[in-house]
Formats: sequence, C-alpha cells, structure tokens
Amino acid sequence: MNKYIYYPGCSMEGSARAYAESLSQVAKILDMELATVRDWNCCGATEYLSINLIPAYSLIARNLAIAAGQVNGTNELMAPCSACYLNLEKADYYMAERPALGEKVNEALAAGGLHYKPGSLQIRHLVDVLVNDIGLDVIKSKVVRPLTGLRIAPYLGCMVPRPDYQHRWSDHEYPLELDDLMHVLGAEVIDFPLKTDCCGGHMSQIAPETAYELIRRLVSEADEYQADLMVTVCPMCQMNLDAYQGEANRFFGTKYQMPIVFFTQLMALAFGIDAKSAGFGLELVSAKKALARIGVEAPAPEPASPRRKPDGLPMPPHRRKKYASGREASDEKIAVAE
Amino acid sequence: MTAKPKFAMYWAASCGGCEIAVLNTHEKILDVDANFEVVFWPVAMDAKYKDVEAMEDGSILLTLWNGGIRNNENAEMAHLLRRKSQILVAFGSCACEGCIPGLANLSPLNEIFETAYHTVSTENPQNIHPQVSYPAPEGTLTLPTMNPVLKTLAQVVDVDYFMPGCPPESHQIAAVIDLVIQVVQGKAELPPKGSVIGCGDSTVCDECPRTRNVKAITAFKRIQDVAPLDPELCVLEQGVPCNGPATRSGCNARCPRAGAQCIGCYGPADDVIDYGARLITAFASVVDAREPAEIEAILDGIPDPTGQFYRFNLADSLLRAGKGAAMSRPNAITSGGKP
Amino acid sequence: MIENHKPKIGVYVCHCGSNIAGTVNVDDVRKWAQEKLGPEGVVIARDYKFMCSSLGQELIEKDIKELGLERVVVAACSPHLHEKTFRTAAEKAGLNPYLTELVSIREQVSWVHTDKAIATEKAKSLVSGTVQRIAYNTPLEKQKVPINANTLVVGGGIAGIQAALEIANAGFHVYLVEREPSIGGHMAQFDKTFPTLDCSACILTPRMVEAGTHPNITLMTWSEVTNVSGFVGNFDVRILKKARYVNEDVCTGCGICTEKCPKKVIDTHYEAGLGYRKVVYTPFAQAVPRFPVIDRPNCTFFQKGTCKACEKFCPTNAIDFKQEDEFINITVGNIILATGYDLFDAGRVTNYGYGRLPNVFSSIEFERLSNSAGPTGGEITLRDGKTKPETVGIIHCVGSRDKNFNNYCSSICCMQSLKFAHIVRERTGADVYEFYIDMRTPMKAYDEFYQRVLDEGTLFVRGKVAEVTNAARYPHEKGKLIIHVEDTLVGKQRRIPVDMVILSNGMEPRHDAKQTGQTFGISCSSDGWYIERHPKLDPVSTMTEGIYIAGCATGPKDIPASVAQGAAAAARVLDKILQKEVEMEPIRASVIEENCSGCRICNSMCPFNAIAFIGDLKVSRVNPALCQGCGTCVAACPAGAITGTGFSNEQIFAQIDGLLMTV
Amino acid sequence: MTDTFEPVIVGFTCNWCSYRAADAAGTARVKYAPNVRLIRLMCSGRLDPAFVLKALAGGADGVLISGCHPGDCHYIEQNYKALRRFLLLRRTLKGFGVEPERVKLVWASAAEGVRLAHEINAFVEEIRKLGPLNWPKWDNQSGRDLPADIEPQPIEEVPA
Repeated sequence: MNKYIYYPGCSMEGSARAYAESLSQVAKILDMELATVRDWNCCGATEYLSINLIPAYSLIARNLAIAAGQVNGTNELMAPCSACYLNLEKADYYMAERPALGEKVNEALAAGGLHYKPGSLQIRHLVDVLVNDIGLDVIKSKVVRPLTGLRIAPYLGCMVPRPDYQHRWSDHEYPLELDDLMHVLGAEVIDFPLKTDCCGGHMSQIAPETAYELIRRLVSEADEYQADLMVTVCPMCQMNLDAYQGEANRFFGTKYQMPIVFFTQLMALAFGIDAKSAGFGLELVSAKKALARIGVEAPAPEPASPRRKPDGLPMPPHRRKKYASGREASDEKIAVAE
Repeated sequence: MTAKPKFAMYWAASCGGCEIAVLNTHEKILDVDANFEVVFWPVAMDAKYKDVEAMEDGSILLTLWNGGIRNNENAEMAHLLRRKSQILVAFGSCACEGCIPGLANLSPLNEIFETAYHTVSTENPQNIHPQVSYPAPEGTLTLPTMNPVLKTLAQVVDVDYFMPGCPPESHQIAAVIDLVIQVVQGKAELPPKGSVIGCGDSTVCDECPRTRNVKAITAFKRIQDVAPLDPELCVLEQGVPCNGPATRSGCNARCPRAGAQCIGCYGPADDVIDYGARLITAFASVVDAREPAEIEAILDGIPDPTGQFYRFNLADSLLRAGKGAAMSRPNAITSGGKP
Repeated sequence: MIENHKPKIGVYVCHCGSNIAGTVNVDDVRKWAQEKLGPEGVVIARDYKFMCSSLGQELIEKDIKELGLERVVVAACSPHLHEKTFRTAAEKAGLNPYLTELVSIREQVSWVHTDKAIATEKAKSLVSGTVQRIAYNTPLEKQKVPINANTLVVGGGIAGIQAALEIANAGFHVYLVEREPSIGGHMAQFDKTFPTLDCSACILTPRMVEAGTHPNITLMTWSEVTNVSGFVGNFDVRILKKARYVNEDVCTGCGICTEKCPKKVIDTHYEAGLGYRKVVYTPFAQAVPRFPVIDRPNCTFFQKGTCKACEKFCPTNAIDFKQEDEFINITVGNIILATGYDLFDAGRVTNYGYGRLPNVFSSIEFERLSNSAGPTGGEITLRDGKTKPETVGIIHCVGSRDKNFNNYCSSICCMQSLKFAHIVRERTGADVYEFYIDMRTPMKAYDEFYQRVLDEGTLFVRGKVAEVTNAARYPHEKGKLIIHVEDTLVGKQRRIPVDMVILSNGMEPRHDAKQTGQTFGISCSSDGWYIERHPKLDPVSTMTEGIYIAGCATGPKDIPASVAQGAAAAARVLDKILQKEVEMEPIRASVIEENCSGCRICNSMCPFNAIAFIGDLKVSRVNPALCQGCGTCVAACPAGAITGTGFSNEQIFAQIDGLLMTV
Repeated sequence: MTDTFEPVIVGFTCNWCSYRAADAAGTARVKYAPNVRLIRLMCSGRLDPAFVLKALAGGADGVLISGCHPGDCHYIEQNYKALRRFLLLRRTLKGFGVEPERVKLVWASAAEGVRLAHEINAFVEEIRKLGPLNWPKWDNQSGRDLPADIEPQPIEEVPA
C-alpha cells in the first residue's frame, strides 16, 4: 500500500472530473491510499502569485500546514494538477529559501492557529509518483487491455517538469516519464516534440488570439504525427486544448479534431475499466474514433447544457464613455446600459 | 634521639591503596624504620598536626604525599608539609595527576554531593546533608571545606619528585627507598628535581611481551566481549582499548601480562603533552574505515571516551589545566569586533 | 628547549604599497611588535614599503649582520609567494633559511577584511603567533635525492607526443603510455585544423611515427597506469598492458587480419559512431603502432569459440588468443600527465535534439563526416548518407558557458565552428548560419579567419539557441529542422529552418579525471580540470613535485597551446633531470628511539612506506629518504616519540599561544 | 559599536589545499569574518588533538580544521586520519562538557577560496550562537604555574 496525502485542487471537482474519476479507479487498482487534505482551499492558481506574494503564499501554505498535520505514515503530498503541484512546491521551496518570507507566511497562518515548517512535506506530482514510486513494472502488470494500435501524443505542459526544485524529473525540456508510462500501457507513443510547450494557459481568457495560436501549434503537430489523441497531465492544458480547439479551428479555418484526455483515463482503460467510468464522454472533442481503434466503445456524450447567458450582474458603462460624454451618467442609465 | 633523617607520609584525597602498597614492600619497611625516624604518618602512627607545625622548617628529609587536593585541609597540609620537608614526593597517581578522584572534576560540586548523599545508591533515611559547621553544646564543630575541583599536588605546591602508579608498584617503592637510603649514606646522588621516579621512561608496550603487528581496528570491544583473548597478541589489536601505548612503563606491563588491557594508571610517558590526546590520536589513527558513518560505528565501541582517555589524568589534562587560562582571558567578549 | 635564551628576532612589516598598508596600520603593528613582543625576543621591528624589493631584503640582511639576528619574521604576503625570497636573503646574510618565516597579512588580512582596526589587531596576533613559534625553529638542511632520468608521459595525444619527443630528443628515456590502441588522440580524428586549414593527419602523423620509432621512447599503447608510488626522482609505476591478442614481436601490421575478419561493429570511438570497423582492427590507417587489437567482447571466437579467420590468414602467426593482460613495473623520475579531455555529450542539451533528431550532428561527428578518410569519404551529407544539405546551422557553446552544464568557455568552439562553416560552404555550397553568444577568436590569425568566413557569406546570428525542433509551424518549415533563437542584434525571435544542425559541443574533463588524479596524487578543480601549481606562473606543474600536466588535462585548449604545454612540461622535466638531484624540503619526521616502545601504531600511518619496524630493537624507524613530511605519524604517536622538523609540537604550541596572546 | 560576541577561532590548514584556498580567497579579495587565525600545517594529518585542546584551553572559542577533500590528499590518504581523530576528539570533548560543534572539520581544495570564506563565515556564526567557551565556573586558577604561597580560594563554600 502506497500512502499519499492528496491535494485535489478545484479543477478535479469541476472541469477535470474525468481526471478525478479515472484517478480514483487507477489508485484503487494500484493499491494507492489517497488521504485528502482536510478542508483544503484554492492553491491560488497561476495568477495570484503575480499579484501579491504574502497572501498568495499564505493561501498555499494553509494547505501545506494542514497536510503536515495530517502526516500519518507518509509525508508525501501528491497533487495531480500541474498548477497546484507547482504552487505547493514553490511555497515549500521559497519558505525555506527565504526565511523572511517563511516567517511572514507563518505569521499569517498563526492567525488560524497553523504553522508550516518548510521541508516537512515532500511534494510530488502524480506522474512522478506513478513512475518512480509505483513503478512501470507494476503498472505494466496491471494492464489487461493493452492500448495496442493507439497513437498517443504525450503532452506535459509547462509546469510539471519546470523548475523542478527537487530534481525529480529526468529532464526539464524533454522529460520522458509520461512517454514511458504510455508505452507500458501498450500504446504507440509518438516522439512528440512539443511535450513541454505552452498550452496557452490563461491567455485564452485575456488574449484569445495568442492562445489560439499556441493551441494550433500543439494540435497541428500532434495531427502531423497522426496521433489519435493527446494525453495530458494538467487540467488547464486539457481545458484549453479541448474547449478552445473549436474556436482555434474557426480562427484559422482548420478542422482539427484532436481528442485531449487525461493520462489516467488511458491507464484506467488499459486496466480494464469501462470507458464511462474512466471519464470518457466528458471531453468536448470526442475520443470516440480514437477509442474505436482499440475496440472500446465510447459512452454517449452527456447532453450539453443549454448555452447560458453571461452570469452575474450587468456591467457599469465604460469609463471612457463617461468622460467622453462630458457629463455624469445617471444610475438609471447605468442600470439599463447593457 | 638518634640523628636519623626524618620521614613523613600523608594521605589526602585518595583511596589508601598507596599506603597499603608501601606496607606491601614487606621487610623493606624495616629498612625505612632502620634508616629513618618516622615523624608523621597518620595511617601508621598517632600524630597531631600541631606536632608537625612545631617542627622546624625543612626538618623532614622525605615526605611521601599521596592523594589529590580536594579540600582546604588537604591544601593546608600540603603547604605545611612542603614547608617542613626537604624532599616532597607526589606519591601515586592521585598526587601526580588526580587519578579517580579527579574524575569528579567533570561535575560541579553540588552534583557530586547530590550523587553522594541523595541518590538511590546511598542509604540516607534521614536525608542528611553535611554542614561545614555544627553548633554542638561543647562548641562549634567544623569540617573542612570542599574545593571546587580536585587538584594535583603540583598544582598547589612545589613538588620535588613524582612517583606514579595506582598504586606505585611495591618493587618500585622498594627501589626508591633503597635509593634514598643510599643518598643518605652518601652512596648515590638524587635525580634532578622534577623527575618522575620509581618507573620506566618508556611506555607499557616496552615491557609488554605480546606480539604487535601493523594495526587496523575494525571494532572496539569490551574485554569481556572478546572471548577468548589471544594470550600472545597485542590487546589493542584485538579491539580492546588498551592504554598501554601512551602510558608510562614501570609496572612491568602487569595488566596486559595478566590478560587485561592497560588502563593507564602510570600516567603519561615522557614527552607526552596531553595523555588523553595521545590516546585519541593513537586509537583514531588505526581505525580501519574511511566513511564517517563507518568510523562513527567503530568509535561507538568506546562508549565513554573521556573516561577511557582521562581516567587517571583528568585533573592534570591540558583542557583542565587550561580552564583557568581560558577564564582569565581578559574579556573574550569584545565589543564591536575589536579584539 | 630554549633554556633562558630567547633568540634575537627581527620583525619586518611590509606595506606592499597600499595592498597591506591600505587596510592594516603597519606602523601600529611595527610599534606593537617592538614593544609587546620585546620579552619574546624581538630586538628590532621595522616596516618598509616593499619588503620584497632588493632594498627591503638588504634591510634584513644588514640587521642580521649588524644586530646578530637569529630569527627573522616577515609580515607580508603568503609564504607560497615570497617565503623563498626572504629565506634566500637571510641565507645570504648567513642565517639558516629555515630560521625565517613569513606571516601572511596580505592574503589573510588586508585583502579579506575591511575594518582597519580589526585588520590591524588580527595582523598583530598573526605576527605574535609566528614570533612565538620561530623561537623553536631549528636550522635545517635540504636533502638531496638522485633523480631517475626516465620519464613517464601519460596520454599519447598531441601534447603527450610533443612532451615525449622533446625529452627523447634531449637524450633521455621516455615511457609513453596510451590507453587506446594507437597514439594520436583527438587530433587524429580531425579533418582540418583551424585557422590554417592544414590537414590534421598530415601534420600529426609524422610526429606519431617519430614517437613510435624513437629509440628513446618506449611506446605502450592499449595500456593504463594503475598505480603510482614514490615521489619525485623515484616514482614506481605499475602499468596494465591490456591483451592485444596480437604478438607485437612478429606482427608486421600488414592488415590482412582486419581484411579477413568477417565481423563489423559500429566504431563509437574513432568514427564517433558514424562508421564501422572490424573486430580485429587498428583505429585508423596511420595508427602508431601499426599492430591491430582484437576487440574481445565482440570477437566471434571469444564469444562462440569458432571463426579464427584472422589466425588462419595471418602470414606471421601473430594472432595469439591466449595472450593475457599483464602488469609492467617501471621506475621513473618525473611524470607528465597529458590525459586530454572528453567531448561534452551533446545529448544532454535535450532541447537541441541530439540523438533524437537524425540531422543534428555533434562536432566530432562532423569532423568524421568531413574527413576524407571518414565514413562518407569526406562527403557532407545528412544522416541518410546521400542527401547534401542546402542549409546548415552551427550552434556554438553547446554545454559551455551554460550554468546548466559547464560554466567555462571551451575556448576552441568558435574557431571549430568557423572551420565547419568554411568546409560546408566549400564542399556543398549550402547556406550556413552560425549561432553564437560571443565570437572569441583571440589567437594568432584567428580573427582573420573569422573575417574570411564572414566574407565567404556565412550568416552570423548572435543569440543563444532556445531549441532545435522538427515541429513545423509554417508550411515552409515542413520537413526541416527549425532553429528557434532570439537574434539579439535584431531584437527578435527567429525561426530558421535548416537541413542540418551541427552542435559545437565543448570539452569536459575526462570522466575518470578524478580517479586518475588520485592515482597520481594531484587534484581537480570544481570543474574537474587538474589544478596547476600556479595558474599564471606555473601552469604545467602540480602541487606534487615531479608530476607535470600538459594539454587539455588542465582545461580546454587548442592544438598550438597543447603543443606548447607539452614542450613546456618537457622543459621542466629536463631541468629536473639535468640537475641530477632534487632538493627535498627538510621537513621530516624522525623517531626518538629511546622513547619508542614499538607499539606500531605509526606503522600504518605512512602511505609512502617510510616507517619500518625494527623487530630486533622493538622500535619503529622513519626512512628520511621516503618521508614526505606530512607529519601524520608525529601526530599519531601515542608516546610522543616522533618529532617532525619544521612543524614540531613546540613550534605549533608556541604559535597557538602567540595567536591567542591578548592583543 | 555593537555588543555582539566576537569569537576567537584558531584554524588549522593544510599547506596544499586550504591554506592555498585562503590565499585564493585573498587574491580574489573575498571578504570574510576576521575571527579566524590560521596556522599552517603540512597536512591535516599533522593535526594532533592536543593542538585543539591547547587552543581551546588557551582561549579560543572554536577550532577549525581543514584539509583536502577525501581522496584528494596531497599525501594520498592522511586526511582520513584527520577525519577519524576529529570524530573521536569531538566525542571526547562532549564528555568534558564542551560543545562538540566548537570544533569543525571542513574540506576545501586549493581552488575553493570562496567556499572556504563561506565556511569560515558560517562557522563564526555558529560559534557566535554558542557564545564564549564558558568553562563551568568551578575554578579560576591555572595549572602548575600556581605560585606555592597562594592558598586555593574556593569560589563557593560547600562542606566536605
């Protein structure tokens, strides 16, 4: 029994449900005990650290402090999401590296009766754990339905192997752990050259055209290699490449249909789990055709929810408009402006 | 009265073994009586301090002093006998280098009293703790005051000769007595002042008959764990920490010959600056390992290195002797980094 | 020790211009020494602008003569710089040189501290330490040991060959040991040499032949030094001569065995993995010696017990499958290490795709590719062996000047890359891009060569290449290797599609440099290169007397520099040989036999076997000719029966006292 | 001027590596704490534990021992002997009530001037934290040099 303290992060409960579901299946088969961090909170994702360090680190360190309190036979904290993993590791590293920062963070934590001593947890990413702890041999031994014939583009994204504070990865630019893992599942693994390139990240929110280009690069390259699907280890990569693939296609006038799935989904399939339980059917670019190549029937897609109107309250009028008009806009006008 | 030279012997902080050793010279003791007038020897005859005080300074030819200086009575007597004696001999390990009583220097006085009077090995139902003075109906009774540390005789008064051993071997005592008698009779000369007498000038190994080889020690063991000890081979080479290599000869390697390790009672050999340091370096040098963890594992076989290396010599060790110097250093704590 | 007589000591404090006086109050130190150290024997204390100047030295000499000084303490720079200067000066005035000591108040005080008051106090305490110590210094006489005139040169690359030839030509015997089957080293693999574009083999092979036939050179290839003991003048060296399975006495080097050998394997060594060789082989046509070796792990006979084609066809019956490795012991007076370098493994820079992308080549691969004796006969082609490239990118500083790999500059890569560019353009007419960080062409005629390559139309892009990829973004990139780089002169990111990429990978210390260093008793810097005795003034000597280093063993170098170092090391060795004797520092241990009880603790202390146990007398004895003066046995003796000259217990105890004297 | 404790440290260096490292630090003008006073030995193997005891007894608050890295000894393997003596010495010091951390062994090659400077700074800080080498206040007199006419003065009266 391999024990880990498990930090799920928000994606696992939202957009990356397929990741969460397949992971729980895989963990069961591989005899991994995952003890979820009690009352965990947001890791701050990719944005908060660039805004204000102390509260951002405090936010992360709260999870570390709680997890450290949960140490029971293991001090290994595992996160499947790249951003969560990086943030947790970063906080642990910089709290030790910059004692002044560590002190301030602990001061903040003290308000909640918490304290975190940097270095008391080992922070690991799921792929690292699977390849280096569980081991490829064990994983191979659990394969009952080899993915023979399935061409896979393994894609890690930017945050998992870099900066790799604890030197856990074979290489930062071209790590082969995920390739090896897919290989033992029996799949045909392409030597995907863009495995650590950017997926576009939050550019899809603030500069969609930039994101589209980044998405196009990845998807077109996988297509060039005639991959049946791309596997990813990161909820954000999955989200960007899957949800915005259509937009990118429209933008460039292309017709890529590259399914983007989590690597755990393929593990689950290979371990003999049915496609639905492995989280298939949740993806937007259907993996149906790809799965058919290995004789797996993909579940019917969930009925798409009707497209909703934008959430929330109406916006105030644009400030520039206000000054351009040279007069104060009345409250009523604001209310009806949208 | 005869014109025989006067002889004294005194027993300070020590076990009394030295006195037994003198008596163990058997008929030789008669030579002492024949050649000397024993004027003061509390363990053998009745005498009062005031009798000594009444003597003329320098009137005693030879005083054998055994024991360290533990309390103010010892110190007072040391000064007194120094004044009264022409030749003052630090007799035995306690007087020379502190010996077992000197090990108490590793603990502060209150701890020593605590251990002596209030630990489980002491039956003390009334929880008695001794007082310096006691107002008895007949008048105030006083006891000597303990000094903070035990000192060697030479740390308190000028000493003419040192005679090591715990106790000094009887044949060595006999030889020294013979020598003094010959000197008295004008047939021999005294050795230079400050000499160590009644012993050899090399180390125990010199008198040890065991075979020695190039040493490489892979484990230190207690002697009872080496069974059976090879009777022909160097004890140290068998992993038993034997202090012989650094210890002065003179005992005729009594312990190694008897199948036990030398524990160092004859003290440092000539040219030895710190007895313990010599053993630290000698033992560590022949440890057969290079990795710190391996070395530590081998060193674990010497559970009490301080005791092993300073059992007899602590009160006279470099570190002990230097403590005063360290204390008197004008202000080690300087301000603003200005030494 | 010094009963009632304190020797007369003179203290001299150097200003070293402002080097010392800028941080240490020299006047204060002098006054203090005069007053406070008077009771310790100081009779005169002076300060002077430059003690090491001839006027400064004369000052000391004059005082020795006029004041009858018995000891001299000079507070100046490190003893490693000027100890000899002052000892010689004192000796001129009639004082035994070992009665003069230097106190380092420059390297250890003025240069490393800033607060003048603190620095001055520290200087005083250091002076005090040495004043106390020097009272116990004794006059010593240098010992002389004869020098064995034979020399061992390790490594048969161009530096080693040069060194061996220089010494051999001077009439002394040299053992040249090389672990490959042939001498020649890396230079034998190259096609052209920069900047003259000489054919590498054409200029190298005459030297190889000379070394191979020189009556004063014993050539030992396919051999390795396994053990070295002894010291300058008399090193005992054990050499492993690996079995060649060819009897060198009868082999004529006709090559029939190679021709007839039915098995080919990839030649990862000489051909850098681009070509093949037979199992019984000489690495290249001009190999010296010409005897082949049998590659035992690949030989069909050794694997399966059959074949023996080579044996059957050998006209002189030189094949000897029963040959075994043997050890040869030699004695030499001096050793030159010219062990060279390893090429940086370009595959470590994963973003350049070496080993993954077929048309990415390492520098040594390109050397073989362009070599007319190479696998393509000098045709420059892509990995398919046919296609000529139309565009070639050459990337500089692969693994060098990169904190992820090696911080140092490999010094030859700029010139090597220029040479590649020239060859590519000359032979294929392809467009060539050079991607460089800085161009470094400082030696004779190097920059002119750079200009020439510029004029030939090679395109230079200044910037560190981010990656080499086959992932095309645009149609024109399809099927190409795309070099992604920030062009720092234009200020833009560029993607340059090429057919072929050549990585100018740099040099690394030999993978076993540390181990070799330990065999010879020399050490490596943190980068792994051997440390010179002095980086500027003594670049071919090491801290170990009698061991010299030349060529790339000390750091990246080009051919002229390696040759110069080989010759320089040889000159140093000849200097030693011609002196016939070597002066040894008289720092020695000796046993006071009356105090020695023969416990034999010290017997295992000496790695030079200088301590012998005299069974009859039950004492140990130090052989002064073998003693190197480390003092380990002195510190180990439990009876205090071993003394060490120059660093006696009394000296060190007194120095401790002095250092801790209240200042 | 602050009241920080400035420890006095005696350092023993090997002629071939750490003494040269100190030279290298000097040549490179690397600044470090002025608290260490170096003594040059030919080899760390020359280090007699008595030197360390002498330095501590003489008023040093710490002792730094430095030699070539394991395997790099100029005299082949003597630094291993230094290591063994150092380890046993530390154990013995502990028995004396002296913090073993006051004696530190540092390997530094001739090229490691900067590292040696860092190690010195770190050691000075460690000793600063430990404070002065305060012998338990049992005794205020030194050894054999005691004039015969001075009576020993007990610091505190405890009955015997």
